[in-house]
Amino acid sequence: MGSIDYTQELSVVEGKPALRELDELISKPLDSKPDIKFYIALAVTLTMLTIGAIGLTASLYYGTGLWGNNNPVGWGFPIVNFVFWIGIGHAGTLISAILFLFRQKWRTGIARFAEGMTIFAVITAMIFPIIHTGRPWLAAIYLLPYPNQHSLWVNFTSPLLWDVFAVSTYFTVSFVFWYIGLIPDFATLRDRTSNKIKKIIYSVTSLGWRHSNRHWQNYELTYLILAGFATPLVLSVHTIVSFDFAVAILPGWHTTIFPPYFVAGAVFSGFAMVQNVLIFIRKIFNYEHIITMDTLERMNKIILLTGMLVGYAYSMEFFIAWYSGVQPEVFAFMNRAFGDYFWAYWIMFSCNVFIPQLFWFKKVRRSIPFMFVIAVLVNVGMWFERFVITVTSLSRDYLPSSWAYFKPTLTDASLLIGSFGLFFTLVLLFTKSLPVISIAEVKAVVDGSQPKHGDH
Amino acid sequence: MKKSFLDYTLKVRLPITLFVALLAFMITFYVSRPERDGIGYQPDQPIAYSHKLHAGQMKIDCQYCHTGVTKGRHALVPSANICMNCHSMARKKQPEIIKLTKYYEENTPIPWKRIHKIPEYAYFNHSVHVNKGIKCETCHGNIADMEKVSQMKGWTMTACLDCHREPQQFLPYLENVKMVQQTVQLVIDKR
Amino acid sequence: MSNKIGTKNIWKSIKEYQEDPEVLEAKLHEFKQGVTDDFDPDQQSTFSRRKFLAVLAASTAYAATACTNYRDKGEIVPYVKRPEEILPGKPTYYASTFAEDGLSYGVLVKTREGRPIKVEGNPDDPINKGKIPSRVHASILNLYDPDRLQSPTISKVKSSWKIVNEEIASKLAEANSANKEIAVFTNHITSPTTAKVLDEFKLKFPSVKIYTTHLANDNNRVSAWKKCYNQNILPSIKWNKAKIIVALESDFLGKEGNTVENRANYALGRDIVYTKELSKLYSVEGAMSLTGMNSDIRLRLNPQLQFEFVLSLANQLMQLGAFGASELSDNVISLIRKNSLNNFAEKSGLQIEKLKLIAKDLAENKSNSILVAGDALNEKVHIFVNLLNDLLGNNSLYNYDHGFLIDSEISTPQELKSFVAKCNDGKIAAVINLDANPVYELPTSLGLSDALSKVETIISLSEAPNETTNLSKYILPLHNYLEAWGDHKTRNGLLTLQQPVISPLFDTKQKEEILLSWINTEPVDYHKYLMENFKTEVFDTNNSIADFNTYWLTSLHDGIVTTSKNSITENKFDQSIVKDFTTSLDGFTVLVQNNYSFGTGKYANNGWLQELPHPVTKVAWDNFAAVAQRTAEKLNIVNDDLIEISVNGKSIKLPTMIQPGMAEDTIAIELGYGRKNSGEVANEVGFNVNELLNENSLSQFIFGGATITKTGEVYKLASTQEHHSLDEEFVKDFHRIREIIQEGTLEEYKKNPSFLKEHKHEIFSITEPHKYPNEKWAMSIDLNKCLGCSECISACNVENNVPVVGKDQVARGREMQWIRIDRYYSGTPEEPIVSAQPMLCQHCDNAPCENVCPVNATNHSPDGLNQMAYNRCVGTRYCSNNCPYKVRRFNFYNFRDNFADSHYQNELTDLVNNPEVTVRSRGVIEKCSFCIQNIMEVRENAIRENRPINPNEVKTACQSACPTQAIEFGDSNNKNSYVTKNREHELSYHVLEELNVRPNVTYLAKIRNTDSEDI
Amino acid sequence: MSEKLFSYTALFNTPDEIIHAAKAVADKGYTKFDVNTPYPVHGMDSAMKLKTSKLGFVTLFAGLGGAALALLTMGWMMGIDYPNVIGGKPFFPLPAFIPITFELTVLVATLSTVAFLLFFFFKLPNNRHPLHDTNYMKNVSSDKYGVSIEAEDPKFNLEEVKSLFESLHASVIEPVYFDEEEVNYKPKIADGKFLAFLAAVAIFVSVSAYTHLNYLLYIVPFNWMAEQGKLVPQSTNDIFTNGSSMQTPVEGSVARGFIPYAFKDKPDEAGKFLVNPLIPNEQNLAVGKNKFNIYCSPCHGYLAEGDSRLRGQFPNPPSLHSEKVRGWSDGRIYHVIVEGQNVMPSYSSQLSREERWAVVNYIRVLQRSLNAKESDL
Repeated sequence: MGSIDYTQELSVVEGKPALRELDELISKPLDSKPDIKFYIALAVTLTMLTIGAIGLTASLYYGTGLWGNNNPVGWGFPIVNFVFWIGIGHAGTLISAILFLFRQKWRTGIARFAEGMTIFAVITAMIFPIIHTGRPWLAAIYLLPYPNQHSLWVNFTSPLLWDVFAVSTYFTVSFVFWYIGLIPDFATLRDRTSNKIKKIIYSVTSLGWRHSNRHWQNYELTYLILAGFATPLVLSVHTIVSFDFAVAILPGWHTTIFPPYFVAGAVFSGFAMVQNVLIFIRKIFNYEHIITMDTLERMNKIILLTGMLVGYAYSMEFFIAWYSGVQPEVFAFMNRAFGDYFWAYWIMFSCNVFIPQLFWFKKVRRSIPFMFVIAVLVNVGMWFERFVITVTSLSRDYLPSSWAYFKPTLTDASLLIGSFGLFFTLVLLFTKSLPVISIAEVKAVVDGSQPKHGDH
Repeated sequence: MKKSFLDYTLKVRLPITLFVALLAFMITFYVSRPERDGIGYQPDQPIAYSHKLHAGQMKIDCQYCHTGVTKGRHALVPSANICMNCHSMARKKQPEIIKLTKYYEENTPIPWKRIHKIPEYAYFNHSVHVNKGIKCETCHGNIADMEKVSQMKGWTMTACLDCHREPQQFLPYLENVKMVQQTVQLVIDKR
Repeated sequence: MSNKIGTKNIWKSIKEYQEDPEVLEAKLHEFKQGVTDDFDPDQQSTFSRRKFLAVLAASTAYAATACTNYRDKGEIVPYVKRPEEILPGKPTYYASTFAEDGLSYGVLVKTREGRPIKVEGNPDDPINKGKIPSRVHASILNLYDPDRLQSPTISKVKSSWKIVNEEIASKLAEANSANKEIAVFTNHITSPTTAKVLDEFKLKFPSVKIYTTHLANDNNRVSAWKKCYNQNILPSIKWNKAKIIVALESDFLGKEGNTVENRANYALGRDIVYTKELSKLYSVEGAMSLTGMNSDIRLRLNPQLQFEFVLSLANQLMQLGAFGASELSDNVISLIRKNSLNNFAEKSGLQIEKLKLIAKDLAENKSNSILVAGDALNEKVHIFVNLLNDLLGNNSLYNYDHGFLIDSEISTPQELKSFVAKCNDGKIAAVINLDANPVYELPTSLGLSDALSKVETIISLSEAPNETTNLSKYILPLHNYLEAWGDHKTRNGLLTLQQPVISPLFDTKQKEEILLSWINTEPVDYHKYLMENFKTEVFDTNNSIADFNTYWLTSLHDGIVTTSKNSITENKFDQSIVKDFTTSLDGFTVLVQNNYSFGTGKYANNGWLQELPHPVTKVAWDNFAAVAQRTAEKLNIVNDDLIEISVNGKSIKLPTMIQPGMAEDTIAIELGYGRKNSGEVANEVGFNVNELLNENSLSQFIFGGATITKTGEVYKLASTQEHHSLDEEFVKDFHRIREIIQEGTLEEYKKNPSFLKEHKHEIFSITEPHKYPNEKWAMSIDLNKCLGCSECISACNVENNVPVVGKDQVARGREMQWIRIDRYYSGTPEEPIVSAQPMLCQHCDNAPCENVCPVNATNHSPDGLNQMAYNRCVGTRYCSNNCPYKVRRFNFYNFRDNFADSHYQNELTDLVNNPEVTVRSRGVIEKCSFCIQNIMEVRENAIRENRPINPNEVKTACQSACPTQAIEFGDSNNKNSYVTKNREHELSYHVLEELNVRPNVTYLAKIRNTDSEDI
Repeated sequence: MSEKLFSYTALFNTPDEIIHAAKAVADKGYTKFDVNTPYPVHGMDSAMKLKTSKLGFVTLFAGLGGAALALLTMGWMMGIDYPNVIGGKPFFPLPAFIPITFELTVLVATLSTVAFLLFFFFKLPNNRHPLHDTNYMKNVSSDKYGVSIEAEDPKFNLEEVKSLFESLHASVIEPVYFDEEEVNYKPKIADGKFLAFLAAVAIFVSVSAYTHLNYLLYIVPFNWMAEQGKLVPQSTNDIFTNGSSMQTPVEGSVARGFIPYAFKDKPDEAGKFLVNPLIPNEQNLAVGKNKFNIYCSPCHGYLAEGDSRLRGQFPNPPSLHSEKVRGWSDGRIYHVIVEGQNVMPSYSSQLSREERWAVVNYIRVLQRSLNAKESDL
């Protein structure tokens, strides 16, 4: 312990690479042909995606009956997956917006990547609310308040409709945020490339950016404004997703603690996922000095913190249920821990609360294999958290007569696998088509990249 | 490629193209709407029956043939025996009447082409409307002037709602028409 | 053909229509050529032909839509000559009769445009008063069953009536001249005209011998009655007058006798809204029955001990001075003296207090109580019970008004055995199955199917394929009862008439017409034959002032005629017939009964009935061996374990169902399952228990000395309700803790009528509630009257086009019934207290489902209904999640397409759908609509007649079907409605009141007539 | 390279140099100059003497607009345009509107800010800028820091600028020229190819919109439940031989409330035994009049005088005011309605039983009106 001196800001990028070297390094994956490992990885993710596509096609053709959902358990895997992926999406905006507002410079190495993962996770997530409906072909249009020949509007009191707005806003804003950040990098790429077609593409995407400091001024302000908006937005999105449950009257759902609890959980799982992927990226593309061990350690600390927040929420739920004295409420929580789905609950609890405690040890925090396994388990645990909330509460609600046990089917599993396939396919394609690290931002934090006298 | 051309494409041509696409969609949408709503559908009928002659000139009441209109949900196309009330004698030699007689004598129902239809998930009851004094023409147009019947008005849910929301405007001949916006829910998209 | 009615109007047209040779020919094949071929079950290969056709039809429709003008809305085909009684779009009703197993129910068939769409009870029926059991509700599906036999076949090859009749006539003539026996198998013949036809048949062919089979019969009761009183009339019982009812292994509310009548009369004695005097029902039984479920005090007793029990009871009653020894003959006294209640209590392990209470109540309520023995019990028990009733003066509760006619008898085992022997000896020339299914209905051990294989000429007259048609050379398809003429006489002094409501759908014939065509060479019109018989039998004896034609038409119109009654001879009870008998209690006792939904299996090929949950266990699509918890522990078996039950060398395998309240070492099994060759729905559903029955005694339903072995296999039962073990503290008594079920004892209620409301406090809303200025529809359900019989479910299924989903989907918890009967247990697994509660959409004012629907597909109507716009629904299922009552149903598949490879997805079964109700597609939520179509019809009529709506005018399907009038529906804004009255009753409550969703279904708390407080 | 000079540029190697240079250039009073750096260099705003950005106002107003738009739209849709009772909630459930209001505020504010930034503040896309594709741009895009003073600057003087840059120790100093081709590029609005492209787009959009809206949306699965597996009246059906969903009752069957007419071919008995169940009153006379005018008047005339409106196509019936008809009992007239008479057909399928009696009553009134008894006068 004690090797980090907190009184002084550490260099974010290890060593002092020349700026041109950074260009080379970051754009290397874009300029070189993918190697065999990439194709193998892509083959794996595409296979997963195909499995999901087959499951989806079957579900569309035969009906939602192919899933395990039944009468009390109206929502099963698709909604669990939706909440899970939306949660994954939270780390990106958190890193890029909230850490930006807190002036955490260590975010620069991972911000672009995390934002990309946000967008892919949200894309993956957005599929589920649509396909989980009985008539997806209509859901896609009926959920929008457009003037129609029935003169009907949507129901703005439904949390599902709030989701439509929240998730689409979140996607749009994240995307814009991401794109704004990419513009200077596109310009750099444009000026580096000798390929004519790439040149045209980068010209279009960079919109003719010329690194003008008259632009940088407004650009930075916009970035700040966007970060300012993205911060409450990211909190609102999972809050609203939690409203899907909290606004319902079901015992175990109807809980005021859900919004903060969901947000903490989302950050938790998002960080774990980003950390997982970064471990590979920094190795494969030799970014160890940009995505440093310090950065990873900091992420692990956040995982530890949010894990404890989540653990607090779990305990508080129990306390409040007991304190309320409402029998169905007390039962709902007892049932989670000791009912038919106790296994899911204890997987969730141990993966989310107990296992991250290992991060108290610095050695664990700085050990790649350890942190990888822990982060994977965190995501397993967080998936089960959504499962516990959704399925356990539904399977045993008010009337004992309508209770039933939910058993997932192969189709359910295929859609879950497919969602991972889609996400990782997008991630893989992203690493080969766009700079996974913000060139301009990294340059700005390399030692000696800012004036020394520093009049601010 | 010239960079100016690139800029020009991005700044001018792209927006124009998008605008043109939007405009094309809007125009298509509005122009094709009546067709979508069934307005103007005028199929050939197996027997060239003229409402203009019967209802217009001879002033035979609609209910003479459409007997169900005050009694139930369906207005009913007349059974051939109602035609034969008169055409057992009247104009027996006319080719169309010969066709009619043939159907009647062979005991084959006349396969009229359906013009007006609301989807089966919607509920509309003729008798409720007619017994409240609403005239046939309000929805069907002036049938008594039609040689060959065609649909005159769109029968979308919006059309129902329009009248239920502002009955005074659509049913000026009725006194004491109340705002019936709420009752429209009873009618549309239910069951 | 009859031409008396007229020459100038529609009747004449129909006559012309029917006489036109071309039309006649066409009528012979009511289906157009080619259409029927699709449904020929024999031609189905293993690859489902039906599914293929459904897909084909769908793709053709798709292609057709895609290729034609989308504005083409098809054709309108009006009538050529519209009959006066049919106004398209409006229902027309016909009075008719449904008869089965010696019972008949007057029905009103609701037809639309000449097609029957629903069967309702005939309110003019003096016995059933407009109520019918679920199998009659569901019988409409049998008419449109694609598995029906559709044309005559010879050796399974399609033939024509002409050829078939000629061949059979020659065979019969041959047999007749050779004087070889022609065996005719039939079920109970309740029709006097059919009986007359059979008599004629016997006259023509003297070698005819008639065998009557009846699987689950009441022969013990009937023969006991005959022995006791020597009467041919069995009285019904005035349940409503009884203060004390003691049911001995008798399920008179569930499946014995005319349950509809029993339930209605029983409920009259439990009408808490109007009286605080309730009857008290004791049930002493081994199996958990519907009656036991509803009893105030229930005792578990091995059915083999019933005789000892009644003897001990008699002993106690005598001690209490309910009757004197002088009233008894010596043999009876000695029998009674041998037993005492104390000894019996010791032997059976029953609580002596409870036993004494029975005796005390019986003694105190002489001539106001009734003991009733179950069909399964031995004749000797019945005799003794009759004696006890006689001694207690309870015979005043016997209702001889329209008593049951019990003159027909089923064939004896000896007759049947000799038939089998004759078959084996080749002495039988021909076997005619007259709408009977002996191969299935008779004990398998009789060896009938082997015997029949030795008979060359087997002629089966049947509506649907079954085990016997499978062995038959000639298969002659019969009309469904909705296509046929008939008359039925099951009750003294009543004749019910049956008239066809649709022309035959297939190339079928009336069974009497077939017999007559063998008797006479000329075809006979049975309609005319029936009329003639009616004229001589009824009209001529009734001294009516009207002419025959009017009288006949009026009788047909009413569906029911009172006729002269058989006189009843008052006979003294002959006590010498009371005999002792002993039973051994070795091993396990097996109790076999018919099942609740389709009795003995004749109507097993009916998805609605198969899917109707068992009222006690809630299991659908199977029968099972019900055992007590302790017995299961002893045998080391759990639910769904396949066990082998062996009795007298016969054995069957059945899945286990641990049933609270079963007597120890007793196994209850239901008949009617395990059908083979009887259609896609019924085939191989459940297990055939007939293999266990005794070929030496057709009325033995209790078997002692059975052995049980665990096979180690598992067979999954599908149930609509999860089984929560009673002793699992975790979830015990939730229905009471959460006040889903509210109950009290009579004593408590009398002491403090508002005992329910005392701990309640007012619930308020933070916003102003919406106003409903006109009608506001609401329902009330009286749990005192609700017996849990599930007939409402059946009626609702038919009325609201509820699809059949099949066993696998039920097992997944996806059944679609809009109303369900929730059954809750409290107490111990040994002595459970059972509560039943119909649960349907509560139409809450503050409906939680509405808030969460993103597309506004469900919202409130101005008359207070929670309405569902199916076509707006995208199927998020959020509403279902947020419904605290879980009454919303989701179409996970197109269930008509999904079940048994689109068994219900064909043009024929479409005919069963109510045209006024949307046939829901895949992916939408549906739920109870409070029969909005009926509300709209009443509203339409009120507008036409320019009058306000009567608050009690609208009837929902469940309400009209409820035999006990437990359900009331009406306008809660109106003080004059029954609903308002019940809502304001002190026992009224809402389920989950504290959620403040303000349901519009009010329940009346159940009051139990018990002295103990431990309910 | 005889082109027009755009600007003079200088490249520097370190951030400190560029800050210094920017300050120097700004201090010299140049206004049309720019500093290009690969990333935002701290302190450059003040070094360049740039004014504070106004972008924040755009965000503020767009955000407020978004919030107002959301609230007003939702309020109008749920409270005014189509109020529905949903879960017993009021027609303007404000708490339920808050999430969407927030989302739309953020969405509108962000999009407007970015759009304003890129298209109004920066006037992007701008690829034709002369700085592009110069050595200068290649360097500032990667690792160098550059200053460029435009020739258009009022203070611009080639030599002064050069010496300024030299005095600042710029590593590279070079001029940037306008590209003649780019400057002279004149966009053709009415370019034939583009117009053709536009036409193609319009046609494509139009055709696909039409096929979707008017065609594809009418086939499965979109049309589910518009046609259902049930038989509606007057529809065709393949099951039955008559091809219709409607069947006639079986001969001899009696429907509830429809006991067949007992006096078929017995007019006199009908006259004798049939009793009019309706006592004439205002209500049933109104029904009678209505039905008479609908069903009888085409031949009999509105006053039953036999004045047909059928233009002689059908034999005119005799007046109903004749002695004979007046002498008939109600039952006898009823019989004619049921059975017809001579060429008059039966009206039993058009008039219900009660309506027939109402018509009889009305005929009585008509007869009375022309042949009033003295007591009526």
